[in-house]
Amino acid sequence: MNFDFSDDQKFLKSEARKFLDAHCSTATVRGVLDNVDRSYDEPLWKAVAAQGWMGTAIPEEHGGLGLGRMELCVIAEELGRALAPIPFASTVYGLAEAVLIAGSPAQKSALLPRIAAGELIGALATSEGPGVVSAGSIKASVADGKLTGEKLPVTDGDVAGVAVVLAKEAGQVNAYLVDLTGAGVTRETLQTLDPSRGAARLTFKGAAAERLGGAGEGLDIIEQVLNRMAVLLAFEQVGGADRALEMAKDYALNRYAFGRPIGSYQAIKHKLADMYVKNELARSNAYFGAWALDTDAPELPLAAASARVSACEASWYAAKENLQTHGGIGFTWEMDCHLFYRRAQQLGLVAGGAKQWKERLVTQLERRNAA
Amino acid sequence: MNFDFSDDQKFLKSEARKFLDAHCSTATVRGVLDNVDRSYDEPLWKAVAAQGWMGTAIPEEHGGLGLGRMELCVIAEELGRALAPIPFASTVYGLAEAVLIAGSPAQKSALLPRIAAGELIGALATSEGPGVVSAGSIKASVADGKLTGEKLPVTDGDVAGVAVVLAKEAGQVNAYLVDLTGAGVTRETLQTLDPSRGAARLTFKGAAAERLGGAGEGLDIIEQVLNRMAVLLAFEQVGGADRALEMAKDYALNRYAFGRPIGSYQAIKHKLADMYVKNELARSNAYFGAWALDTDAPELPLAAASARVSACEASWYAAKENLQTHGGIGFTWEMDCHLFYRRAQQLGLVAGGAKQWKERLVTQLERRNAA
Amino acid sequence: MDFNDTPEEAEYRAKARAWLEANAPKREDHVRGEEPTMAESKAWQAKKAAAGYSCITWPKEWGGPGGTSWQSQIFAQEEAKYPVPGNPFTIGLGMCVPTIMTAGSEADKVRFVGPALRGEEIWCQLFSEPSGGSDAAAARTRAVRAPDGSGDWIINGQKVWTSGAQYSDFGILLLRTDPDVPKHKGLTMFWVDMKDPAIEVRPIHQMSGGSGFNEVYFTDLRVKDSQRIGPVGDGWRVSIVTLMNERNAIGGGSSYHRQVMQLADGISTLAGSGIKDAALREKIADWYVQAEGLKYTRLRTQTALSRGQTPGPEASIGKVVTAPLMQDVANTALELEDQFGIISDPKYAPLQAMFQATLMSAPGMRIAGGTDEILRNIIAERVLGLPQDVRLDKDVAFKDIPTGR
Amino acid sequence: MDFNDTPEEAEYRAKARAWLEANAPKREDHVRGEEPTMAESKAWQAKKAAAGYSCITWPKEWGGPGGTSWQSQIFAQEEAKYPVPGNPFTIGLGMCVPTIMTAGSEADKVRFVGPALRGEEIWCQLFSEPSGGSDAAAARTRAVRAPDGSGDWIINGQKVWTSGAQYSDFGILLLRTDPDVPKHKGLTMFWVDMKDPAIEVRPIHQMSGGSGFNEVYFTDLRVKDSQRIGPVGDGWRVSIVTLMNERNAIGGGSSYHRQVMQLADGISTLAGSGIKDAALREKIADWYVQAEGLKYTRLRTQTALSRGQTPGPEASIGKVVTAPLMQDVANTALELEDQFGIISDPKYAPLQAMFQATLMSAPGMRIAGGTDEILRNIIAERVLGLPQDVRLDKDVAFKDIPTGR
Repeated sequence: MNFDFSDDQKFLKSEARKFLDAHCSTATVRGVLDNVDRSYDEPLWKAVAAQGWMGTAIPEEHGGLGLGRMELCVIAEELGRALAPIPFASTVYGLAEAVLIAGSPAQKSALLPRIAAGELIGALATSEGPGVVSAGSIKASVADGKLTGEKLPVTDGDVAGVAVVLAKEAGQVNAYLVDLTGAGVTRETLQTLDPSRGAARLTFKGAAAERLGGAGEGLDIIEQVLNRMAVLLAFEQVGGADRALEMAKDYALNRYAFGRPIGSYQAIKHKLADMYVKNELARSNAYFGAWALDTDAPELPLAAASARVSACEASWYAAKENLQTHGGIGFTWEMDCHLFYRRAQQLGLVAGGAKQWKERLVTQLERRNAA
Repeated sequence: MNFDFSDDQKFLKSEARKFLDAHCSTATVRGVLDNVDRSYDEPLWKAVAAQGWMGTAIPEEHGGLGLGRMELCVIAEELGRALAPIPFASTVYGLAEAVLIAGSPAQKSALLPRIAAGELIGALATSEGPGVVSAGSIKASVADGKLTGEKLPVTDGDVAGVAVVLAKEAGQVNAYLVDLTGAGVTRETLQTLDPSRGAARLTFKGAAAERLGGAGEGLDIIEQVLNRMAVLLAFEQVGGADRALEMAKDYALNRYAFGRPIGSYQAIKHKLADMYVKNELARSNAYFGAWALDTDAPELPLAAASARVSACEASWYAAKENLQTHGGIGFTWEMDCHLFYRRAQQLGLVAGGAKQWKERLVTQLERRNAA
Repeated sequence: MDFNDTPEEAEYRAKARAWLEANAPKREDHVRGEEPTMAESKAWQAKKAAAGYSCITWPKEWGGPGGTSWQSQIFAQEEAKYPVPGNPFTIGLGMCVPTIMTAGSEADKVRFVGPALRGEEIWCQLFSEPSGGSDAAAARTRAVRAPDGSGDWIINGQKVWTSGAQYSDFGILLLRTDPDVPKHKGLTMFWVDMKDPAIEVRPIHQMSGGSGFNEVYFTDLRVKDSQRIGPVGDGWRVSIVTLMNERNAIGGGSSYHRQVMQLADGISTLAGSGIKDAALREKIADWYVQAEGLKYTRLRTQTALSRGQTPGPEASIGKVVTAPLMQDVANTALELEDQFGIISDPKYAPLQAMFQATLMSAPGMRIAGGTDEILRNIIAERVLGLPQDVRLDKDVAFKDIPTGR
Repeated sequence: MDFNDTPEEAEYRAKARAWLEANAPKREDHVRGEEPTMAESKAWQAKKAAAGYSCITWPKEWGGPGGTSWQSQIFAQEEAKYPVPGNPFTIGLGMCVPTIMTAGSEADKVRFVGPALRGEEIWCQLFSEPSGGSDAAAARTRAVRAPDGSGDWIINGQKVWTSGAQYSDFGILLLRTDPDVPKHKGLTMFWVDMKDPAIEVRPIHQMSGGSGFNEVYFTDLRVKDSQRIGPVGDGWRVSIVTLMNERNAIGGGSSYHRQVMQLADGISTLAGSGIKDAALREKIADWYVQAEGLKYTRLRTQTALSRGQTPGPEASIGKVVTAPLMQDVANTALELEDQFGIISDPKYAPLQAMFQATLMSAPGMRIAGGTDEILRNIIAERVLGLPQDVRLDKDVAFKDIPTGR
């Protein structure tokens, strides 16, 4: 029994931390946030690719490093901590995992090496409107290999080369691989709560679509992808939440009111203690998720839901109460608090909100209790 | 426009306070709590009757004082504050209101004067098991004027002379008046969370039952009674919550830790501030309920639900955090904190829990939005 | 207890309605999307003042109609039904001018009250400073006597979070006149001409994108001693008047339940229709009773005022309830929108992205005019009579108080 | 990260299982409703000690088997599957005896460690006092030297909240030996014989009906100077050892989701089946992730221990999460039961009234072993390094500290 990362994994983590400290300051994040024409930081993306991170969990035969998903979790935590403004999640937890789960040998050979090399950005295009994605919410359709419809928001859809798109064909929901640079695809960049990450509205008019996985398996494939994403995003969320707590703590130690540090007042002390508790719980739940993900354990759906629910709670609380701890200055554009506040919402919604994951969690509990 | 009690009503309130200070200390409450053979304090009940309080809202023609229900709210707040261990709610907000709503002239003449005189204790017998009372939950049945079935918990059912009982006859849910001292009625005193108030399990085997109101009107009559009760109980809850806050404040001012009053620590200060805020909101919602009740306004169902939801929240928070403020001593039998903790649960459940009232509230909002 | 107007109130309401119908702008007057201008605001204020609908409770000697607080409330209810232009006068009429009326010189009262009432001059309030935070008494902006013996004062320093500084004519200013005595004792209040070139106003870029607040810099600003409000060293006492008005003025208590229900009606959750979701319904009920509770609490305050009583401290609970509630409402609404919640473009986001906008403004509400934490302290101390926090800065010369910088 | 046993762990588990199967009582041995006796507890402890299953991590020199923390964990997991008798030894073996092992005399170590390990002698801990509350260092129970020059001490005063005082053989006792120096400096630790007639134990009647705690009165209790644990005036430092063990020992993290789901399955709400109610389901998810989070946090601690590292402060979060959570679970379950929730008779209340019992015990959990508020302070100060609360009692002679009484 052993419930911690290995020494190698910890070394990877400390190297990732050093790398991102050097290449991804909050100035890097603001470079995307403040510039409507930029959806991600391209130099950072290339530098990350040079580290080989996109290929962490991609098998060596497809150009990856062939490490486990535990290693990907370690990297995810550091990316979340750095608020990295790059399409890593969409590409690596989204497109790559979808192809690994359901891709044909040809699809794997075509896409995975390009992802591992950092040459291909991916996206998941499932949502068409407010509310949960389900068979009923999908209007996009495919006929004769041509896709018609609209998807929004598609995170990183404005810069992705290939998207996994849910659409209907012959009454069934399928997943399709769509080349977004091809004919019949129109992209409109969307204004979102977190402009340091890109998102688009995609309109398809007869775009070429190649099925991923079997007929009628679309929702199931996406559910499997989301379970994996939930764990990896939980690490990003925990990374960000920990850094928000550090910010709040530093400010509380150095900011004085009424002649003493605001961190000496119980209102602030207990707020930060609560933040710490939520972060620790989220971290522990994420660790269990990492184990379930890495070993492809049958517990994965429950572990993923637990990791996500716990991480969403910690991430949102840390982001909003870090800002509150800063007082007026925290509400200014110049102070970094809002970067964490925005990202907490982005991460909390991109793989579906905590509300739907709570429902999934209890459904899993019911199944387990019935078994 | 005028949103406060009148001077007369305030005078009534201060008189009620004085009376209960003199006749209902927490020693009185403990006299019932500590004695399994006592379900209420009979001397207090008689003294309250001598004040005429049971007849406050009963018309003069039936032996009451014929005042408004606003006056009853004023008295309710003081009874709640004093944790009065008497069957006032069951009798006055329950039985009397049911008879006023649906009773025939004969039923009114038979029962209301006895209630006003304090000679008759009433009870509402609706529940048969865990969960919300509905047409589906009622198994008790009446045939040929004879009631068969079981009801529990029936608050004050161990001492009541007459109960309003929901039962089915010919597939319809009706309300019945049942003489609990008559043949075919067995009572078993129940062990409950608040032994300062009595409750019973009633078993009916061919007990005489007289219909109250029209056929099929049972649930509607009870709903009307519950709307009235909700407002009146909200005043009891606010009275208790205010006193719990006063207890907590007094203790926080006088108890020292680490060389200063615990009330000088923000953890306690902010807890008590939150208590105050919840109590004020509950009071304001109760006032609106009082107006709606007194004027029989069409807003009553919504106002009653608001008053109850707000009062349940305030009452529970004040009860539990008053105890917490007291620390270890608050957890002892000798300290009065648990009396409020117990009563908060009793009042919070006796007319149905906050959960069902939230559902009712939103249903009313939907109706209003649709109108 | 009576929710209906008394005959007198009904008469007042009818008159107010008739006047508004004759004088207020109508919906159709507005070109969609066009923001009302400052000139429109001033004109509307002047019209109201002339008709006795500005500062309704002010006595006649100050140019008010000497009305009751219910009349003020009734007019506000009726005015809210019209698309009247924005009101940049609130801070001046609610805080600055009352401060002058209470503590200013006779000459100042005569000079300033009338023009403010008629909307001719706009005021701002300059108390907060970057290093002060929740502690308004920690002002470090200095005023020293001019060396020429004129009695004039020279002002240097910086204020922050000043609403409306960019368009204000005058401001009231809390200054450190003596750093060698304890914090609360070395402050003095002044009024200043905001158009003086020694004053520089810089907008603050908020995280929500807006910039309603400013930083204000003073570089050798020279003011007359006659611009002093109250005695030298008495500034803290004077400022209490202003701040009490602020905390009562902010607050509110919006009820978003209707919009949330509208949103939920068209949205699916995993379990079915959003509006039928019990988790959401329970939250709606919780929000509703808080908003309603605040509404009726205000009416209780109003009643106390109308009876000539000092309102109870219940007036202070508005903001501490509303601000976190709005943040929770917004977050819940976005969770319901699920992935779509991230979209803040009003073209696509439900209800013109109102919940996304609320999410970004709510953090400011939890801070401006007293943080959640400070407001709880105020309730605990002023309402419940609990002890103040331990103060290490009480009997220390201001210059010797630790600042951590 | 690996949830499976290593081969060594698997071997240890198999042996423990075999031993337990051969030695532990079985379900069928128990007559329903019969409480295990103290004699049974002592016998079971002796059996475990003889087989090397008591105090598994203690080194051989103290009579332990010198095992690893995982072995300890594995044995506890396996033992929990059997209806073993209650364990009145936790406080002695977890707190009192480790205190003696750390700070006691060699003679005391030899005298006490073995019998405690074998369950022959039971210990209690006497720190809290009525006036002290959360402040264990505020002890006023006095120890003064006997006037006869023997070096003995005479003890007078009262302790409170002492678990197991009624059946304990010995106790460790924190006493005020010098009221003229600051609070933390005038304390000294002793062990005492709880059977001494100068000690009176009175059970505390709790609001939940139980009385697991006691008040303990000392009237001219005379003890030898050799019963002192550590130097005179060093009692606070010694007590830290004890208290750290207490805060790690309490905690837990029960997961009630299964029982709530069982309850909800059979209950109707206004909107339908309780188990399908989204409001309840979201709460179940919230509770579940907190309980699971604590479980895995403990495993992280265990891993750190097994690697010879000092466990992180995550060990301190158990109780601050669990106690309010249990109160909320109980209250929610009762609300779901609606009117019926008031019934606490196990004959009628669902699940033998477990939620009613939890409701009545939860307030005690939020207080015992450090209140919610004190635990947050501890996390803020010891884990996050935030400043201590302002202390007015620091450099003041104990007798001069304000007490408000």
